[in-house]
Amino acid sequence: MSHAAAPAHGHAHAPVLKMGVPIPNGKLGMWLFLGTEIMFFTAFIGTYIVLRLGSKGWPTDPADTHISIYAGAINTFVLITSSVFVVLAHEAVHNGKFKLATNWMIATTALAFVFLGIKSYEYYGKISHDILPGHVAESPRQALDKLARELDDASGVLPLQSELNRLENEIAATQAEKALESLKKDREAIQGKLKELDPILADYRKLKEKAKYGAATNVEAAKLVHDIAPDLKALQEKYPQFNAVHEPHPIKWGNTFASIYFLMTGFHAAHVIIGMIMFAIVIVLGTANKLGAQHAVMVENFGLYWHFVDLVWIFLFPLIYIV
Amino acid sequence: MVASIAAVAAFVVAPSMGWWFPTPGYSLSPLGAQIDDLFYLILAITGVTFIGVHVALVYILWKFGSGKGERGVFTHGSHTLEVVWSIVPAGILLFIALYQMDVWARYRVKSNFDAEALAHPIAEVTARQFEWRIRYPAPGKTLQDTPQFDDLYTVNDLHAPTGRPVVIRLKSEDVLHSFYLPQLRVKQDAVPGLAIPVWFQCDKVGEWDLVCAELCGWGHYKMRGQLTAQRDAEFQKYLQDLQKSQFDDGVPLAKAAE
Amino acid sequence: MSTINPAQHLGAHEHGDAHAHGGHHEIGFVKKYIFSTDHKIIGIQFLFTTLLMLFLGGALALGVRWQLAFPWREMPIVGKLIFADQGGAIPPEFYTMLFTMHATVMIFLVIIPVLAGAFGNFLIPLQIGADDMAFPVLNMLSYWFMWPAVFFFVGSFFVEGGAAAAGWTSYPTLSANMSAAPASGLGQTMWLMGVTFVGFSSMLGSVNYMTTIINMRAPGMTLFRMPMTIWGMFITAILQAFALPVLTAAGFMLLFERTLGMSFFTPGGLVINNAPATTGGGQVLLWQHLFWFYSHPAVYIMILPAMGMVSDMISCFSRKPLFGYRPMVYSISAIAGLGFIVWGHHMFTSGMNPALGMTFMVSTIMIALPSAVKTFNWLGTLWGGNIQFTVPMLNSIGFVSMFVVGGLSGIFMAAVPVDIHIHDTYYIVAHFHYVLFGATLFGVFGAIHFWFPKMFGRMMSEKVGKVHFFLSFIAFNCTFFPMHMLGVAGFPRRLADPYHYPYLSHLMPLNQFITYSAILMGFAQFLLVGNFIYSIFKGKKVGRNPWNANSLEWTAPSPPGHGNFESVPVVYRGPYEFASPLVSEDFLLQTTYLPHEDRRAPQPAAH
Amino acid sequence: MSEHNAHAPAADHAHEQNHPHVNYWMIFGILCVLTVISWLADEIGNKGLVLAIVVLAVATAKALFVMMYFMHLKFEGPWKYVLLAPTMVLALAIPAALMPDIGSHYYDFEAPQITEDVASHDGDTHDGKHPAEPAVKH
Ligand code: HEA
Ligand code: HEA
Ligand code: CUA
Ligand SMILES: [Cu+2]
Repeated sequence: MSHAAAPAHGHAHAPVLKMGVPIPNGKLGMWLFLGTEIMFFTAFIGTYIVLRLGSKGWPTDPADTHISIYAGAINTFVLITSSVFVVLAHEAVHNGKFKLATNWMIATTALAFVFLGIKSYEYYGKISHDILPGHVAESPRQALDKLARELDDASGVLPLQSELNRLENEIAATQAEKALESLKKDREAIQGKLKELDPILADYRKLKEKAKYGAATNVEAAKLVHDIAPDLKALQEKYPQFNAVHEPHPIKWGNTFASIYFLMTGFHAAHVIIGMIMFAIVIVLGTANKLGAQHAVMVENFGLYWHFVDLVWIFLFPLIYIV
Repeated sequence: MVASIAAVAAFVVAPSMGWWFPTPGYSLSPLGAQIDDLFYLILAITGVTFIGVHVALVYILWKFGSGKGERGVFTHGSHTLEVVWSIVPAGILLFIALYQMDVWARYRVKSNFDAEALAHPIAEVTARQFEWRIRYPAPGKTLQDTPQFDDLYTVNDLHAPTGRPVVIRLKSEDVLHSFYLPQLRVKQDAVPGLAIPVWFQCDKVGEWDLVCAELCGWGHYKMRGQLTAQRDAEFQKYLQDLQKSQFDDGVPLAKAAE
Repeated sequence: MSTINPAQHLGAHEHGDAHAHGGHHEIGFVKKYIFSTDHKIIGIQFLFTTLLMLFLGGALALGVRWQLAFPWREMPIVGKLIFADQGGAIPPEFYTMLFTMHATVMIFLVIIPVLAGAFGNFLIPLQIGADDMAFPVLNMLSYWFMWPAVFFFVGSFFVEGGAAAAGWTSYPTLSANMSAAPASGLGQTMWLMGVTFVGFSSMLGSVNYMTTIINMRAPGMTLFRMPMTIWGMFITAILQAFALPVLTAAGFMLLFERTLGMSFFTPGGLVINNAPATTGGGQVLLWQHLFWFYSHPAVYIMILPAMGMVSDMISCFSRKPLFGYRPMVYSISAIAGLGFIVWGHHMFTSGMNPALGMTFMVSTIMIALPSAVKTFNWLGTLWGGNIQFTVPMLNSIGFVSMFVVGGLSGIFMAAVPVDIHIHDTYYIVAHFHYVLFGATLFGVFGAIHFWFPKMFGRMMSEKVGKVHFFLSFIAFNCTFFPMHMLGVAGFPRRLADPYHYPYLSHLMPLNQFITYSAILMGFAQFLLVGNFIYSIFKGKKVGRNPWNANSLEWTAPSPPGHGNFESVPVVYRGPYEFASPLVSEDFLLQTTYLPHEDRRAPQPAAH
Repeated sequence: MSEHNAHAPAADHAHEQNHPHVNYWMIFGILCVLTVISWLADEIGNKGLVLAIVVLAVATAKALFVMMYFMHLKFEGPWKYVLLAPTMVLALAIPAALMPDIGSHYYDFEAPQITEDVASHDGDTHDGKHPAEPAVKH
């Protein structure tokens, strides 16, 4: 880099004595920024690798993790395709075909939407199985406890019960006639609601009791986790309000798995969204016929950024979905 | 300048003022003594460096800052000098680095521990906000990883036999703490999720400090324990007394803390 | 602006800042001084902000000192106001907030932004001969990203539970668990947000600096003609760019661990504050590794620019070329490179694998080598010079002296076995105040006096400056030198009441002495601020080059106008050609063209 | 960097910019094939280390193609090495340095996931998890 001071030759205007590397500032800045981004994702990926290796028995069974290699592979394909589109957009800008460039950009953005769509489908799968950080039961015992808790929540009894208790207390404390009257009315309403729930209560309590006290040892708990599934199914068939209850399913290291999964894919998705905002700028310029040769560096930078997003995914795909 | 003289003076007077290694001023353990020796060695090396650099600095300032306004010497450096003052410190530094490896290995590398002591830790020390919970095995038994019904418990009161290496299993129940025996020059963080064997040897009978040296919350300052170093026979007797006091009515108190 | 543009000549004004030139419009006050994109204004904004924060951080430190000297005694002046229910004494949980936020403010809002933000911004374009930064708007953003951080840090004192209290290192699980300490609720979360914001600010800054330094140098400004300041800034920017993202990532992880129930750092089964067992499968040491992967390079971020500036000042006031310019550059780079592989020395007692401990010990000790080269080259520069004891020079000498003390105490700690005893004692506190305050901050004091004329076109008072230096220097040493003794005596840091331990109780008088010195030192800083503010309005006016220095900024007007230089400077030599036999004065500007000089220099531009 | 020479004449243009002609669709094809390979490697039933090495090697190859052609690194000056080499070294160094402490354990690691395992792992195999209904939706 220290060569640069050669006298300029043959130009009529001021000598070009450009120091540094022969690329525009914007592009250099983008590359440096991508360097920082590499370190950013390195921290996440490194964390994932070492936590996983240090954790004796990471969940890999798709039945546990609800990770589908197909979704990942399709998304890889989608991103690779979008990378091609971006580079074609840049090429088009370079050749002065701004309309074409805009179209490629639109196509890229569309693929970004597809990517996010598939991603949300995957997220939805995780959420519906409650594979969320801090929610996963890691041992049979925890799974049963969680089941009991969720049964309580779904039954709708607990809030009514506590509301009832509150009213009872208030009634006991209140002196004023008028207020007492209305409080009592409230109490009746709640008692009515509880009565309505009565038929399900017996079934639900039985199941809950079983989950809570049915197993004394870890081994029994592990057995009970299987055995209780049909009961739950039966309850859910009878009373649809229990559909929100998740089948007990202990996953060892499941919380850390879920954390790292959402962390890495989440930050990647955030980068995708930022990329889409960049593309939106180009598309707006393009549709307003304002895209010009002066935007070549900008489009190139956006493209570089997008390729980086693609690169991250290229590593996330095998690391999360396959290994 | 003046400050440098004061600094040296401060080091000279410090021991007599008690501003020096914690009472009694020398380490109670053989390993700690080696740490002290290393400290003095490094103090000598850095002391010479410090005095050398400052003498040179003061001399230069006095000689060339005289305000005579002579034009400075036009030189961009000296290759020989650069080499000299790279190689010499490099040698010294490398010496320091290699010389102390051994002490470190003896302190931390498990295979260098006294095998007997490692196989029979005297106690499990579990740190929690803001106290040290100590679990001894029943007299004559070996400490198990999981609590046993006949284990003995104390809080903040660690006893250990003198004159031989002993090992404790260090754990934490909530946040980071640090097991610090200043008079023995022992320090080891208690890490949630890890069970760390720590060895030390106390050669002097007495009651010594057990300090928590890692910020563990608002009560960090009061997480004070005590190490009672006693002769082996007394230590055994202490355990027996402890057992008696914990199990005297014949009904085991499975998990009582004192 | 990398071509020579004759039109630039139109912009020639002595005090061109206020005037429009070329086709520029008059810009309003807000645009010019507040949301300015001019690197000089941004630099000065950073300087004002960090000076302000220095007082905030200092006030917090004085709170710490009060408690250590007079534990549980009523705080003078403010005690009754803040801790009415404690009888005016500092409660222990507040003590933990005090030192946490003291360090946070000092590191993230004072030292890093004053070096990179204030001087980096002000000096980089001026010293490399550019008209501004590569990305002026990003530059402005990097300043304004500091304010949310200020808001979070300061605001956290007023939220339920108070500010973060897990130390500036924020080790989990104390910092990860919401119920581990009274203050680890919202306050800790805000701390993390604040750190994320300063992280963004530094990251934007560093990309900007690197691009500017690589690509916007004036013609002839080869890499090895750059002043050491620029080298310091450049290497610092690289450190920031590669180390900071890791901290940001770790910060996000901790944030999500606290707010979204994720688990990276907390193992399962803990019982924290009698709360039910935690779930998860994280590992505590992971945070420490990630944190120090940033924060060790960060300590060099906090000193390399100061080293650069000090090299400039020492050479200038010795009236003599810098001794060993290239070795200086190489040793800065070596410090930076080694700085990436020594982070484990903060974890010697943490339960780290002992084999790693050995590795980290060797690399840590070897980092003293490039530091030695630097130290001796400074001495070499002074040797045979025509030394002028100006205020910048005094502070620079103070820097060298204090850096040696702080660096040598680092050797004790780098020696693992010794660190076993002194880790987490006041020995560490002494060490880092020597390098952070003793070295860096004195370097900054010098730099303020040195470049003040360029910033404001006026001089700061030399007399007051000297008094400030000597007072600070003496009070500083009285404050922090005894801490070495405390450390050897096994006096743990971060302890609200050390005298709870009988073996420390005889150290109270020494602590009181330290506190008195600290108060003196604190008040000495009013001299600096007074001098600074007074001189902005009333200082002696000066021309372009009051110190007869060589580098490019001294060829621009004081203060430089918009676009800095009247014409693009062309550089013919390095910045340290003092006492050159080629000319009769004892300085030789980088831009002076000497036809007979045998150098591969570009011819002066034909215009 | 022989390819560098090929573009030297173009450098005279005012608006030079490296403007290589790459057959992007061919690269695209290669990337797709590589993706399929890593998918197949899994499908065939490889496990553990072999699988990890294969898919990571494939990923690295893909990354190289994207960087060389899509990001035009193949056509850039030597600055690319200066910029990327340190990043790569650090990116590999972090996991490597974390490995001895986090990826393996010198001291006993006492997570409940491990301790409970010991207590409950008598005869309870993993494949018997869903006897009643096979995992349906994932
Ligand atoms: C500007 C900031 C700065 C700088 C430059 C340094 C420089 C160094 N630091 Fe320091 N350090 C900190 C800021 C800094 N540090 C902070 C903030 C902490 C505490 C964080 C916390 O826990 O809160 C810390 C903590 C810290 C520790 C951890 C201690 C512990 O917690 O137990 C260690 C251990 O090795 C260490 C070592 C060193 C070394 C070896 C150097 C070397 O770079 C020093 C090299 C310089 C010299 C050696 C002097 C000049 C050389 C000569 C004159 C040549 C001859 C010398 C010999 C032959 C020996 N530092
Ligand atoms: C650049 C960094 C920097 C600087 C400049 C300082 C400056 C000072 N620091 Fe400290 N300090 C740290 C970085 C720094 N510090 C760090 C990183 C820690 C570790 C924290 C941790 O453990 O997590 C620490 C911890 C620390 C401790 C240990 C606390 C403990 O472990 O319990 C102590 C104790 O004495 C201390 C004291 C001081 C003092 C007296 C000053 C003095 O130099 C300050 C002098 C005062 C001023 C410069 C300002 C003057 C202000 C006034 C006169 C008040 C007027 C007020 C207004 C007008 C608002 N600091
Ligand atoms: Cu426990 Cu500090
Ligand atoms: Cu460090």
